[in-house]
Amino acid sequence: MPFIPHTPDETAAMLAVIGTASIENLFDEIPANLKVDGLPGVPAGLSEPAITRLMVERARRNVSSLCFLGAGAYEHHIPAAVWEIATRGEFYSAYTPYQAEASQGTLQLIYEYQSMLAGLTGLDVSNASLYDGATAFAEACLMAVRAARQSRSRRVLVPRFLNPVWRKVARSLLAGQNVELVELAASGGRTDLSALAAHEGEDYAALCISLPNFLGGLEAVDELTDWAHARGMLVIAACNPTALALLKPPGEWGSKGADIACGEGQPLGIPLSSGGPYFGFITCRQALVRQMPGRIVGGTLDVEGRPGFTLTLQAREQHIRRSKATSNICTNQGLMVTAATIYLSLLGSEGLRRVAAESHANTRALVSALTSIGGVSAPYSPYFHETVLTLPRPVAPVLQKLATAGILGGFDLSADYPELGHAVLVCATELRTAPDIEAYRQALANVLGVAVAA
Amino acid sequence: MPFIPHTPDETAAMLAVIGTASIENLFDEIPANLKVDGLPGVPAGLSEPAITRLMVERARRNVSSLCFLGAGAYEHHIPAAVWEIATRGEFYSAYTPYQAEASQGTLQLIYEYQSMLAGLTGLDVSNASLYDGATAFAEACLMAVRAARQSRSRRVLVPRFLNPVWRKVARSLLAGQNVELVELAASGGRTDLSALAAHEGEDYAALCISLPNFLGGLEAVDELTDWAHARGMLVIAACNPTALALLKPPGEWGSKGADIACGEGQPLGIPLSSGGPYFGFITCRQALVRQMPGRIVGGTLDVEGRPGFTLTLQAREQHIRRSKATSNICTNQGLMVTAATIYLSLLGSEGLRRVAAESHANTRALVSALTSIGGVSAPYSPYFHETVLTLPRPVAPVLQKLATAGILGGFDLSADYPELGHAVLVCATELRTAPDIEAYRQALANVLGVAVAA
Amino acid sequence: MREPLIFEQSRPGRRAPTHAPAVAAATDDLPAAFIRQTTAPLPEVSELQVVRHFTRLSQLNFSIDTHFYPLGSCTMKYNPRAANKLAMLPGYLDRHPLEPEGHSQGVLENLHDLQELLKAITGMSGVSLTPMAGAQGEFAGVAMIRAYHVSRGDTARTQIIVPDAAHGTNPATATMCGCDVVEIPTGPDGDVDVEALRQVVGPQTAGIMLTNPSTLGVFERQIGEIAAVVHGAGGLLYYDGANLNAILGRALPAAMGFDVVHINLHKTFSTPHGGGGPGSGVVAVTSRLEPFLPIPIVGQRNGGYAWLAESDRPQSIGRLSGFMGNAGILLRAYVYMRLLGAEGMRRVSGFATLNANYLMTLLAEAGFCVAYPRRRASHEFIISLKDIARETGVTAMDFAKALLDRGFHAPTTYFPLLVPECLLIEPTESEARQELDAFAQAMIDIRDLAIRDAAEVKRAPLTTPVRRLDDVRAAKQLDLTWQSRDPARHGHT
Amino acid sequence: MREPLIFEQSRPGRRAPTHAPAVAAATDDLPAAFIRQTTAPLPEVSELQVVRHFTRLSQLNFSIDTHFYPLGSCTMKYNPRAANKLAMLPGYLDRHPLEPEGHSQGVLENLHDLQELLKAITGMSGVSLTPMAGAQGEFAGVAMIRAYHVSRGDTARTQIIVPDAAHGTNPATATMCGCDVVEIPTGPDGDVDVEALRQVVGPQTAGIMLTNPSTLGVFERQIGEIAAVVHGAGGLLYYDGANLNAILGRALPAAMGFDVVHINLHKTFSTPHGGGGPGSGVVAVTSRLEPFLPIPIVGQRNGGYAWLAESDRPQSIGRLSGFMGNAGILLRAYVYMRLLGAEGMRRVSGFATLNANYLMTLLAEAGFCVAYPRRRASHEFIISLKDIARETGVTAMDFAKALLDRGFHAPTTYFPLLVPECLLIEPTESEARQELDAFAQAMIDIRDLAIRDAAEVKRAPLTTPVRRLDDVRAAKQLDLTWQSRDPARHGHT
Ligand SMILES: Cc1ncc(COP(=O)(O)O)c(C=O)c1O
Ligand SMILES: Cc1ncc(COP(=O)(O)O)c(C=O)c1O
Repeated sequence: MPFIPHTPDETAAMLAVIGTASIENLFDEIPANLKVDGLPGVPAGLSEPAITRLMVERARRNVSSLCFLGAGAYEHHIPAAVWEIATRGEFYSAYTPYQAEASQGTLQLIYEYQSMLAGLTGLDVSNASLYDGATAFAEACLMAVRAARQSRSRRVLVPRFLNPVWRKVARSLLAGQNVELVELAASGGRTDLSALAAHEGEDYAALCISLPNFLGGLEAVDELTDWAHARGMLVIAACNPTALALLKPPGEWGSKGADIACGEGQPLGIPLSSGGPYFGFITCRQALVRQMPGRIVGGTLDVEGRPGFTLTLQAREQHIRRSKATSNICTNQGLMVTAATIYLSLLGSEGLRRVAAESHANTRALVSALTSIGGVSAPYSPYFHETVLTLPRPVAPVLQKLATAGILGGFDLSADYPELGHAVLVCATELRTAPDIEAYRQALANVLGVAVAA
Repeated sequence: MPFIPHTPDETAAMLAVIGTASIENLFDEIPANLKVDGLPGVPAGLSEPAITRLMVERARRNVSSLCFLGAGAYEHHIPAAVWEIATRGEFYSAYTPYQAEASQGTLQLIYEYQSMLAGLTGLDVSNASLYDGATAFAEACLMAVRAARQSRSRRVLVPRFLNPVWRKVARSLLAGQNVELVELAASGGRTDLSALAAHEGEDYAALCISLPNFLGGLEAVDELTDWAHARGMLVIAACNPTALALLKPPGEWGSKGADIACGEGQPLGIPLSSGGPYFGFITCRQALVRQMPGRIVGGTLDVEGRPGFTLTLQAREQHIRRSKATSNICTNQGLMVTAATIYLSLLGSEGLRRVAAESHANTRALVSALTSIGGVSAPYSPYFHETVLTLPRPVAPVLQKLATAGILGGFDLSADYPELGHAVLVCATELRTAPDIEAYRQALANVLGVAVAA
Repeated sequence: MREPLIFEQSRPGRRAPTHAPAVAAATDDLPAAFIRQTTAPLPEVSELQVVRHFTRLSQLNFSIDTHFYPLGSCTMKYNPRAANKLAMLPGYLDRHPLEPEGHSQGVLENLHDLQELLKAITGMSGVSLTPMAGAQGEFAGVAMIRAYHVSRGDTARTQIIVPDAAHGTNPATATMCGCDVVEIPTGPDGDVDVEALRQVVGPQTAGIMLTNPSTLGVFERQIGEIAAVVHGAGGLLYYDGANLNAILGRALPAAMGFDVVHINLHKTFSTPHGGGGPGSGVVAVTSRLEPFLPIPIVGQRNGGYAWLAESDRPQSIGRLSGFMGNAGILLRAYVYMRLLGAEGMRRVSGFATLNANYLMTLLAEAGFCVAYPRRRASHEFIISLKDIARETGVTAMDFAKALLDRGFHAPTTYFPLLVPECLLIEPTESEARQELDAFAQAMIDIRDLAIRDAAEVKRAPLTTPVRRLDDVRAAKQLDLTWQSRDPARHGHT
Repeated sequence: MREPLIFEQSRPGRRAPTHAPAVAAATDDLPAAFIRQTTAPLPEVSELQVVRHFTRLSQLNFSIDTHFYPLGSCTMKYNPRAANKLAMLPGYLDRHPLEPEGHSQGVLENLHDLQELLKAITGMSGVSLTPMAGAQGEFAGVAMIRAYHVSRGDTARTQIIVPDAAHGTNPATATMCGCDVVEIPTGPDGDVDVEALRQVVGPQTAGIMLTNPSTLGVFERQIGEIAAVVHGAGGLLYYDGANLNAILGRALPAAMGFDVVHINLHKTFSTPHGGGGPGSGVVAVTSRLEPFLPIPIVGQRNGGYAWLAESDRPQSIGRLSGFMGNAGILLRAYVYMRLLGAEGMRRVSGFATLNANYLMTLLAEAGFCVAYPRRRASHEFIISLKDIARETGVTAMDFAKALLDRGFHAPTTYFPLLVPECLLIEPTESEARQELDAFAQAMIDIRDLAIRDAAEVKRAPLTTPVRRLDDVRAAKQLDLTWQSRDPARHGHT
């Protein structure tokens, strides 16, 4: 009887206390016509050894390749201590810290997390997480629409090279509230400043700026921020958090800084994990904090005057405000935040800078290795740790052949951005070595049928 | 600077407090001619990602086979909870519980372990572990020689089918103290009772009885125990702890029960782990407790009368008794005991019985599958969960071919027991399935060149 | 002893890189305008300091692994360690979500199996695993309901009906989906007021969101009638599966008349709560909503498993996550479901219900006021401390804090909102009778102490790392991040 | 709250097997006389109860991961989590020790590399990894010394010389090896009394066992002379490597004249102490002892790595373990050594020594009596509380307990035996200056309190799960196992 401690004697004694003869009787309020006797579609239970065997066998059926793919999820080294600590039962099996006095561990950790993310983005406050980067972006748009005092519009300007899946997710999430994303045209791998003119005089709640953008490109953050602010828009920064160890943080963009920053937290110690769980982060200027979605932890004092932490500003949330809440989010991605906080503590600012710099250096090395192959070129710069290569032929079959050779060669951009031609998005994090890069070069040359030096 | 927290400023300030200019100076008492500048044979340090890569690559170079090999180490299922809890920092990174008040977790756990092992073996008391089964056996011999009141001999009678490596280890460890192992002859896969006559009238400190013996065979434990006791010898039981869930425990052997039990704790939740760490257990009758080697935990009360635990009977040990100690053991196998205690708690007596019964049933199935192959026979019974097969040809090349087919086919007995012929020791724990057994049967038939039904 | 903030333990230079390539050289291709000039204010601490700090912090928490945690509506049952271990096998963990399908057959098969299991336990015909928590499942459900109506040209259906006892995510979700919320009252025995429902349905009705058993801990007996009323008015029924633990293997939401259900895998299927998440709010639907399911979905194609995406599901409400929801949580739930099997699932609901009714009986017999005394408890039940509060001034919150001192996490307090001074108590099936007896005794002890010495109860908690915290101060004097410039600001000295 | 024994939480029938094959049928081939009639008295508890019990128990411990742990002679430095994780990769963990060599090249290569690293740091020419703790390494060493003499026909050499400050395992080991122990005194500055040594050496001398730096926390400056005296008399020198952390990468035992050395990998190389073990006491020897090394050893053969066993090493003292020592511990040490590298190793000894000298200076300046004030501390040092004890009655043990209340594990107390009321303090290199400052302050606070109110210090500890335990009762009224028949016997009611 997995996970149920009752002995037959205990069950009998408990039923006697209740005053009924069987467990079945306890379900006597369910109308008879609704009751089922069993679950025909569910197989019999497995023992732990049997499920272990099954899961191990299926894990073996997954093939893992040498990864040069990013496109929103990045293979960074995760120090062993991160998950050995994050999966401690006291973090792993606790609920949202509703009883603050019995949850100071989680609460202090979230407070530290909020401080780190606010610091990384150069803004004042952070929440305790959202589901992932894509939903964080959508929530940022909703927040901006609520917060934009100078605008009555429900439209947000987004760059063409914002992560295309995030844009899809945002469309799913924003449709109900009629919030609309309007695309800003691009050229040369980034937002085209001259295209701004076309939006002059229109009312937008916010402008989103992505750094790096989906192509790895560095947008003209200062110019864009100032342009938007000058027109009464808020500025939403969508950032890779690793990049912010090296790149100018949203809070310092332009003359006043971005108003909201959001992004995918996965690079901060979260395993790639076949797709999730990751976490979304969102930070903002102090003035916007009451529009923030999700949990927020604050410091306070106890009755003896000792410092402690508690969930705060709950009047924004669904359990208090119900249909008027800033968001419907309740459960967030707490354990991922635990891991990220440990990760950031282990690395420190210096360590995170190093990861960013090494990843960037490796991607540069990759670019120079692959563009040494005839017909391969890297059209866009500057970029950060991920960029576009154009190939002499359609990308999909090339990636497929590389996969057979054990190389995950990048993200095929042709469906989302046909205007880029045979374009593939590549990335080499700090985990890629010179031999790895050389292996890619050889394999690509092979696939393209070009001879290169060994 | 891995694992060293000092900033340059702190180092300088600390040196100033000490009143010296450099760390080098702190070594000024080492004669100059003894000092070295560096360690030429040691390569430069690796980053965590680099050592991860190295260890993962080398782990891949190990091949793991379908295991039908026991011979003293058994592949049982280990519930996931065992090691997730055992590696918690508070267990993992604590020292021997010298400061009892700051070590009640470890102490209570050891007390529970002692209770479990005493219960499993049917004896009164247990220590907190020895290094492994082999050294536990050697310590049991030393203990018996010290404790045997009616004997002045330093000789212990051991059955021919006691684990041959244990006998080797015991010889290494006992040689210095001139304790001698005298072999009892065997026939039919177990100790030959009629061979006892040859030892009649000789003085031995103890008789060792192994259950099951190295061949998996069940010795005549009652007759042997009574024979030895009648002649003033102590009885040392050498047991597989899993077997004791099903088989009569040493404390109930013969009319008075064995005096000391020892064995290899690995089957109790310890991974095979390429050879270790495992742990040795030793239990005994209450009267012998002052001859016990190693740590022992006892219950007591604190100044407020609350129950608590502490190391006790330390006057037996090296740190108090020095050259007169019962053993030189200091560090034992604490973390393995932690795992074993969690394992035994998760299984309970019913669960351990099931593991034993399923392992035995699988070995019976294996025997019947393999002896369906012409020329293969199973000469000895009764056995428990491991037994001997005789093959029509020398064993070593057969095992080698099986290994190529991914099957670890058993232990070649011909070097240790040439009288058994082409004999291989096989075992199928609860983890082996019917398809596994069939795979072995097909592979063996193949290797032997015998046709069998698919 | 207070555990200092990790920032307070920081010293610049502690983690000075030894083997780092020059960062400057690595980034000499980046224009200066893009370079960060300030150091990110992350702590500089040693690995030991990090391990020690977070290990100590963890010990300040109550959790299932350390305490009985009868938090109503949250299903704080044992989280099997095997599920964690198996979901973290490198073969699942170390793979990019965009690995080609041919390289992903193992994980896809697990997810596909999970979809099938979820169909079996709900009676539904289609499943999407992508929602990342209950609230996102609700979003998916209401968005599908809306899309369904719109696809039929019925654009006027914008009202979502919710009972007053509903969880806050229900109305909040309706708003997120652009719907208006219509609240209906609960009758005296905890059932929805069907008459009131009849009054509000109409051509503007998109649907109704129900939890069954409801958040009041009782089974909604008139569910058949409710379904008839709503369906009759052209609306659809949404099942908030947060309480599925109560009826697992005993009744199917589809048979009750629901069109869409979300399941909190982090409740019924025992994936960890992780101090706030991640969870999973998978959705299952009847065939008429299938075309609208969020993507990706795992299907079969060319003899293998494949992702079904935009081109396969043109009417889908779209994507809700960057990749594949909380995949690792899905794997944990799958392991747990396979461990249980069909019989184990029925045992879950059976013993969860046994435990709730037993504990309710103990408390009722001890004189506590059960909210719905004429009803069976489902897997949870409510007591109201209104009388005690009136007589002694000791409130539900005081009971909650006093329980902490006795080694129990508190039940859910002040939810649902309609029962005054309430505790919503959910023991779950994985707790032993001894634990329930001890909890009941603690409740009695606190009540007796309240009568004898109310002030003493109001002092609780006394044994926790901090005592009662000033929530008003927290919300007024906002202190949301550590400010290196002024470490004394928050009393962190 | 006391955590009940796991047995007290047991209820027969809790874990009744659901899918078990009939045990009787499975064992119907076994004669009845062999069958156990009594149930083994193991607890019957749920998985949650087990997890909760042992999680709670763990929280009752002090450990490196939670507390500063300056236990002298034990080198309680940070145990890197990477070492644990990498040693537990399935490719190492899930393999039978008797897998053929061809299937074991990965693990063999690691062990071979480790042997080479150990040669490099000791200056020795042969290594065996099999000893499972320091004491077993000592056994191997003394047994090799004996075997060496005997192999030369010199059977009379049966005396082992140890300084009075030696660790208890040294004389105990000599006895295990059938040798007699001759103790020599320590001079006033902590060095061995070389004159006394000269008196005792002779044709009966097998060898001497030394720790350098000694257990007194000072470097043995006359080691050259000692080696000359012992070697001159025909004896060999044994190096107890428990204190190797102090000189790692700064001096080689071989160069000091030692013939054999054991190293506690669980000290210098940071493998976990696990609440008492497992450890590893690898041995390294000069060439003349190589033939006697315990087996197995990893060698190279036919282009691969191979086990060297009896036939390769006919003069070996034999096997000391059933398979390959504590292989998993060896892997952890290997990972740590590779993380450090040559420079990291020197930094280890440098900062361990810096921390010890700094803390010694702080305490000396605060007025504590340092045992060897004219000496440099090695990686550890001794203070004597004799004066305070005389003046206030507060002993070293009282200080130890009072430190627990202040969040520090106590240093080693009353060892070495020759310094009265001593604390042997080893901070290790992995502790930050702030930790040392806080520890020194705690010592000062306790001392001040002892002067003001000795009784208050003697009440300590007050904050631990139990207060001072009655050791005499423990040894007199032996309570070594739980007796189901009489649960009240030990106060466990
Ligand atoms: C009844 C009910 N509905 C919905 C939810 C929301 O689920 P989640 O927190 O996973 O978003 C909860 C959980 O708190 C709940 O209890
Ligand atoms: C100086 C010294 N020698 C020998 C030993 C014995 O080592 P082990 O405990 O590993 O057997 C120790 C450890 O306690 C020690 O400190």
